[in-house]
Amino acid sequence: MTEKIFADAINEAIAEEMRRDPNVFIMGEDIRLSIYGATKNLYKEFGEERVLDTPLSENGFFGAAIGASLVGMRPIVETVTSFMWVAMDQLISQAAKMRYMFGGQATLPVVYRASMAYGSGSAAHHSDRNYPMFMNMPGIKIAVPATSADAKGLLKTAVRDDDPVIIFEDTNLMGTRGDVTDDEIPFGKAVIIKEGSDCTIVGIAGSVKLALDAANNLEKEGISCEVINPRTLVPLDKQSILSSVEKTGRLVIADPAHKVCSAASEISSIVAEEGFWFLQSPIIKVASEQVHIPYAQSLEKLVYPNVDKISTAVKKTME
Amino acid sequence: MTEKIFADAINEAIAEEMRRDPNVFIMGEDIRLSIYGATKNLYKEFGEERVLDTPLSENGFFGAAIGASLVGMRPIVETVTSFMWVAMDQLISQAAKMRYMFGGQATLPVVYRASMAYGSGSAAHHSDRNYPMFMNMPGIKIAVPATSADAKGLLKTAVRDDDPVIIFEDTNLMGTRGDVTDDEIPFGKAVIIKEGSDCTIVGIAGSVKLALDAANNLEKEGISCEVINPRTLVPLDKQSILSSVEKTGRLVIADPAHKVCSAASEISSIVAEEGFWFLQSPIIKVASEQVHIPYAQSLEKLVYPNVDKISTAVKKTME
Amino acid sequence: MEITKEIQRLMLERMWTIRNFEEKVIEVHEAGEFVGPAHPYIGEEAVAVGVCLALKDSDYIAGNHRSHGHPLAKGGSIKKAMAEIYGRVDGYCKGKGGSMHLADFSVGILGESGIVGSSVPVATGAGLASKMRKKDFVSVVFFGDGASNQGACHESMNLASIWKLPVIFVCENNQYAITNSYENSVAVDNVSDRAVAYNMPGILVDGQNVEAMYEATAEAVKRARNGEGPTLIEGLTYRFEEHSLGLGKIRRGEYRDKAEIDKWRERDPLDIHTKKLIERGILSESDCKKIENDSKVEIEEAVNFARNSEFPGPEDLFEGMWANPIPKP
Amino acid sequence: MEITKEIQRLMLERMWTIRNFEEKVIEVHEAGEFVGPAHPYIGEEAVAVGVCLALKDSDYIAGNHRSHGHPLAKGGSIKKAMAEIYGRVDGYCKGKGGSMHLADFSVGILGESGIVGSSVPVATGAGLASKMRKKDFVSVVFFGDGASNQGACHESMNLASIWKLPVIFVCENNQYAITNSYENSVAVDNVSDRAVAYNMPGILVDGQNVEAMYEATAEAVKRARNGEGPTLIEGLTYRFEEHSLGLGKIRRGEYRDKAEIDKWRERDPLDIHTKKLIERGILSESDCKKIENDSKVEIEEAVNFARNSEFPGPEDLFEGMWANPIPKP
Ligand SMILES: Cc1ncc(C[n+]2csc(CCOP(=O)(O)OP(=O)(O)O)c2C)c(N)n1
Ligand SMILES: Cc1ncc(C[n+]2csc(CCOP(=O)(O)OP(=O)(O)O)c2C)c(N)n1
Ligand SMILES: [Mg+2]
Ligand SMILES: [Mg+2]
Repeated sequence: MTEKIFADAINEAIAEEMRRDPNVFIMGEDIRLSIYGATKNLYKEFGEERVLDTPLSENGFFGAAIGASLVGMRPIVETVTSFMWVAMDQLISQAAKMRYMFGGQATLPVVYRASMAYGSGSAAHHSDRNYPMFMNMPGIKIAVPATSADAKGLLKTAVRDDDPVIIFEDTNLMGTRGDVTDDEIPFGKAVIIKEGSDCTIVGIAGSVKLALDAANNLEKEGISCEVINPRTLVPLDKQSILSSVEKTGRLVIADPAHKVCSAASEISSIVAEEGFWFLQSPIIKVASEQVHIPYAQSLEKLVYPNVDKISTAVKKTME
Repeated sequence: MTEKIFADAINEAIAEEMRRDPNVFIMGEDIRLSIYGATKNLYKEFGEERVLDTPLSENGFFGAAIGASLVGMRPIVETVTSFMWVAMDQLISQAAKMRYMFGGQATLPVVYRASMAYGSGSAAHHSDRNYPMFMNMPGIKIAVPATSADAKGLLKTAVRDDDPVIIFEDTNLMGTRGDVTDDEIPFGKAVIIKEGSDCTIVGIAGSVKLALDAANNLEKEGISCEVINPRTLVPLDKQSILSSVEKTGRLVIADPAHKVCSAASEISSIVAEEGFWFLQSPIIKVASEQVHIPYAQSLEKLVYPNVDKISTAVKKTME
Repeated sequence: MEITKEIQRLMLERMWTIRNFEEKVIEVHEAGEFVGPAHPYIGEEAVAVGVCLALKDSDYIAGNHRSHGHPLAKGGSIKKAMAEIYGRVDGYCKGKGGSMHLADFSVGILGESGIVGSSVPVATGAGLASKMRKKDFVSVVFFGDGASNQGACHESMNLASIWKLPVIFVCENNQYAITNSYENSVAVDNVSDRAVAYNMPGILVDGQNVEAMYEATAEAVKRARNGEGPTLIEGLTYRFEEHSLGLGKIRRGEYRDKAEIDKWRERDPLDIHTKKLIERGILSESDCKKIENDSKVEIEEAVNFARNSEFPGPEDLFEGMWANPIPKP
Repeated sequence: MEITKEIQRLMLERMWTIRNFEEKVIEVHEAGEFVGPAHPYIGEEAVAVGVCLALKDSDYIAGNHRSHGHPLAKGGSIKKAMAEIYGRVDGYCKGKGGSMHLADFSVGILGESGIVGSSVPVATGAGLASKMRKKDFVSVVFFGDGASNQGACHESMNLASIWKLPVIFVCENNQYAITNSYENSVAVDNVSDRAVAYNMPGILVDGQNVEAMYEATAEAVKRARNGEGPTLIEGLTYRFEEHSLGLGKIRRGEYRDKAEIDKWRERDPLDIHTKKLIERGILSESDCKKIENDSKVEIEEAVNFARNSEFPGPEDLFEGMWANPIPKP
């Protein structure tokens, strides 16, 4: 167990996987000089053949990664959520659909690392938190690391998994610290990061920490929250969430995505169907306002879940 | 009031709007010869300047429609849901985001008509029902006509609306008949197509008819269902749904989209939050299985909502 | 370039396989034996056959919605192709894919894509893997004149060129994208003229001449295996039938002159090649007839195989979704 | 081509506006006066200014993330530009857009796009509207060498060509996309060489020479207004600063030689043009100095305007989302 900042945990996972398996390589824009911070020193260690700086052709190189994965490579692609729009065809028509469409013949061990750079004035074009869209379309596994340990362990699992995976990396976490281990973290296993009895809070990516902070504050007011980090959204460990709600009877979901058709919507709908009889009060979604991300900090801060909004929601479930 | 088949209702709306306003034009692939059935005779009446057959460059021409709409035109773009993936950047980065990003300066009266051709062996690449993804991203209005009247009236409203609109046209309805009027149908007003007292069924697009059939069958068994056609998903008339659930205490949502992060998920989550105290039993989603659309008819028919699945769900809410 | 007699003969065989396969598909579709779209390759056989016979089994191909010719030319199983179109468990894709998604990974067929242009980046990536793994396989992608206007083609050709990948871009220019003509949609005289924009050779070939297609491909393959990078080959061809089954009845003739169709039908790739083989004394007329007939028998067997194969059942629905399965949501 | 003295002078003025604007933005960013990325246009001023001065107010432009030069060159309000970067209500976009999304529709600026390549189809569509409405306005889009590898450019150039749209594609080739060099990413010697693939003129211009940019644009504008279709103009240029503010401190020099930077700094577009004006006797040295200083005063006023403008408040959050508003979900 060593303490690492989130970005370095990612870096370490990539380096370890590249050392372990010569078929693993990484491609993306400006990764040799690591302008997004997680690919430091890889070029030095692995050279130009395994660390590819790509032209600005996301549809082209996202697809090239798919093709390479089909015939034996295990590519890691670095990108930003907002650059996925230009490459949606390769992500959806090929990465997500190909295996099934070909009756299971195709195996595509490709990993996309997409950073979600919201919260610091990047405005509407650079602040997407678009994992709910990929949840809607079957075929891609989705990881949402919330800690350094998640960042490292989920990435290692992703590289070894034979299915396409997108890891949504919350840049608000990039500088946070936490213990990491060398182990893979299994997909589809949520982790209860704080136990409690009054209300369950499911947090997603950067909202896990907000949920924990809210829970810690509420504890002082005598409200006991259980905080769950699902770690992956596909597969989603719905059992852990249902069991927690069975215990607490209440549910708040904190999700940085836009609130309509969000991960929060999905989790709410699962509990409204399968955990209905456990519920003692309405399920509350604390997700981003249904508006684009404004540039001005005075506005941007109003959009996302925060500790206050989560605490208020929990209290509302207790009324 | 005249009876029209769905495809002709669309055709009539386009022609009427093009006659009314010289800035309305239509573009798409193979529309002059109307291979998808809804653009018959337009070329003859309006000529090559207003009926544009485009190359296979969806990102290019979807974007060109946006640009044209910015400077005074009102384009109608014909496409198929599955061809939207290659054009997602223009739909999301430009159509959805532009107005807000530019502080309200941009006005984009562009309409995309996207046909959802599922259910007849088109397989994974040609069967998308992807409106939930566009619900997640603010900025585009979304219509889901369920009858000939909807098809005509919602399209007329869309053309006159100053915001971008996507109309998801369910090809399973193309040959169905129904009365149409000359009136626009307002966005954000659901219609109760059958009143009932035991359970509310919200249907979407082609599932409205399935919901109605289920309700009619259930009536014979003494179960009284209220069937709601929301007509638009953005804006969504949540008040009509909540009022209905207040009356019935039960809710089933029939949605042809993939069930995770579906429109059904969203509606369920709204009711679980805002209508919780009305509910007497779990909310059930009857949506498509979380699998790609298989080619074989023996498999494909298992995927979507159908009358049986809806009836079973309603009965389950009554247990 | 010397083309062996064996290959000259194989060219005819494979072209007959495709021709007869397609005729049969049209026939059984009309009889309602399967549901779903299918896009006949009749008239264009020389393109896929010329290209694929210049490849090794270890080379890869990927294609598009006009999808039967490519795998059959590459040597994929005829029976499995037919069974797939019938939506049966013994199809290439166990009935999950259908006509537009034929794929036989066992002989290097990375699959056909229903979304136009979408397999171009994928094939480019197979070329990237070849280079990275220091293998000598090449990767070929077939796409239409319509597809050439997709951004995916542009991006992929540029990538293949800067990275000098062993990729061959084969544009099957049949001069129409459904009802839209080449002139109405492509801004340049020949698709192959676009190769200069990517600093790669662009070769315009008579797509009705299977040997010309073979030679151009063999040359491109040599360059590719030598590490000299990609090539764009344009086969100028014509589809003799309508764009797709079903559409035929509605649209026949409304966007193509009868005269134009007739002119092209006179340039039937099978006739052209048959004539050469006979002239050269490689095969007799009756040898050729036998090839045609043997192929018909084989296709008949394939149809019977398909008809006798099972439909997939409910237990198959989720099969093949995941390599490392996850619980059903 | 004769360029009037007035325009020659205006060229210098606009270039100084941009230069001083950018210097100020760097200064106040370092002082922490605003949060968010910004991409300085220093070194490339001649491109936007040469292009925009060849346009009328009724012509449209669209641009990219390197976004301050285009609107300032087109005559957009300097104060509103600065206020937008400060995230204030008096900005072009009321603080919603910020540096990467400057847009002033009142003077034909359809907006800058943070997504690389994404405004190219949009500008093409403005050209389509010009043709459809039989107006004589032209539409110009600025994009980088990096952007030229986006599929959107390919598709748009093809569309503009087949439809003969009055669109001018201006590639600002500053030879890098962040840290990735032109050689590593574009397969052809010059971006303008790609014009042949779309059957349109492709003109390579010295992007440090504002008059050359003006002339090439004027020529393209003439063609466009005459219904002769689009032109691709490549301005060969260089950014003197780092890719974006913030990034500067980390990456300076690691991918570009100092020698290369120095060589290009010697070709400062403002110096080049100033020298010409003095040589031609159009302006004296002190006239030029005055232009520089007046511009500094104007920028100072703009900063004060921005500083004194309000931040948007909670009531503004949903403003501007919809033209025909809908209830909050
Ligand atoms: C992205 C996309 N757009 C549109 C279609 C519908 N479509 C299928 S085939 C086709 C024409 C393709 O033309 P071309 O590439 O020349 O191939 P051809 O059919 O002529 O062999 C079209 C428009 C599609 N499948 N995918
Ligand atoms: C689609 C997309 N991919 C990546 C980026 C990140 N990015 C922003 S600017 C840039 C470089 C652009 O290079 P170029 O087009 O040459 O313009 P320049 O910055 O040199 O003016 C990159 C990679 C982006 N904004 N959009
Ligand atoms: Mg074609
Ligand atoms: Mg550049």
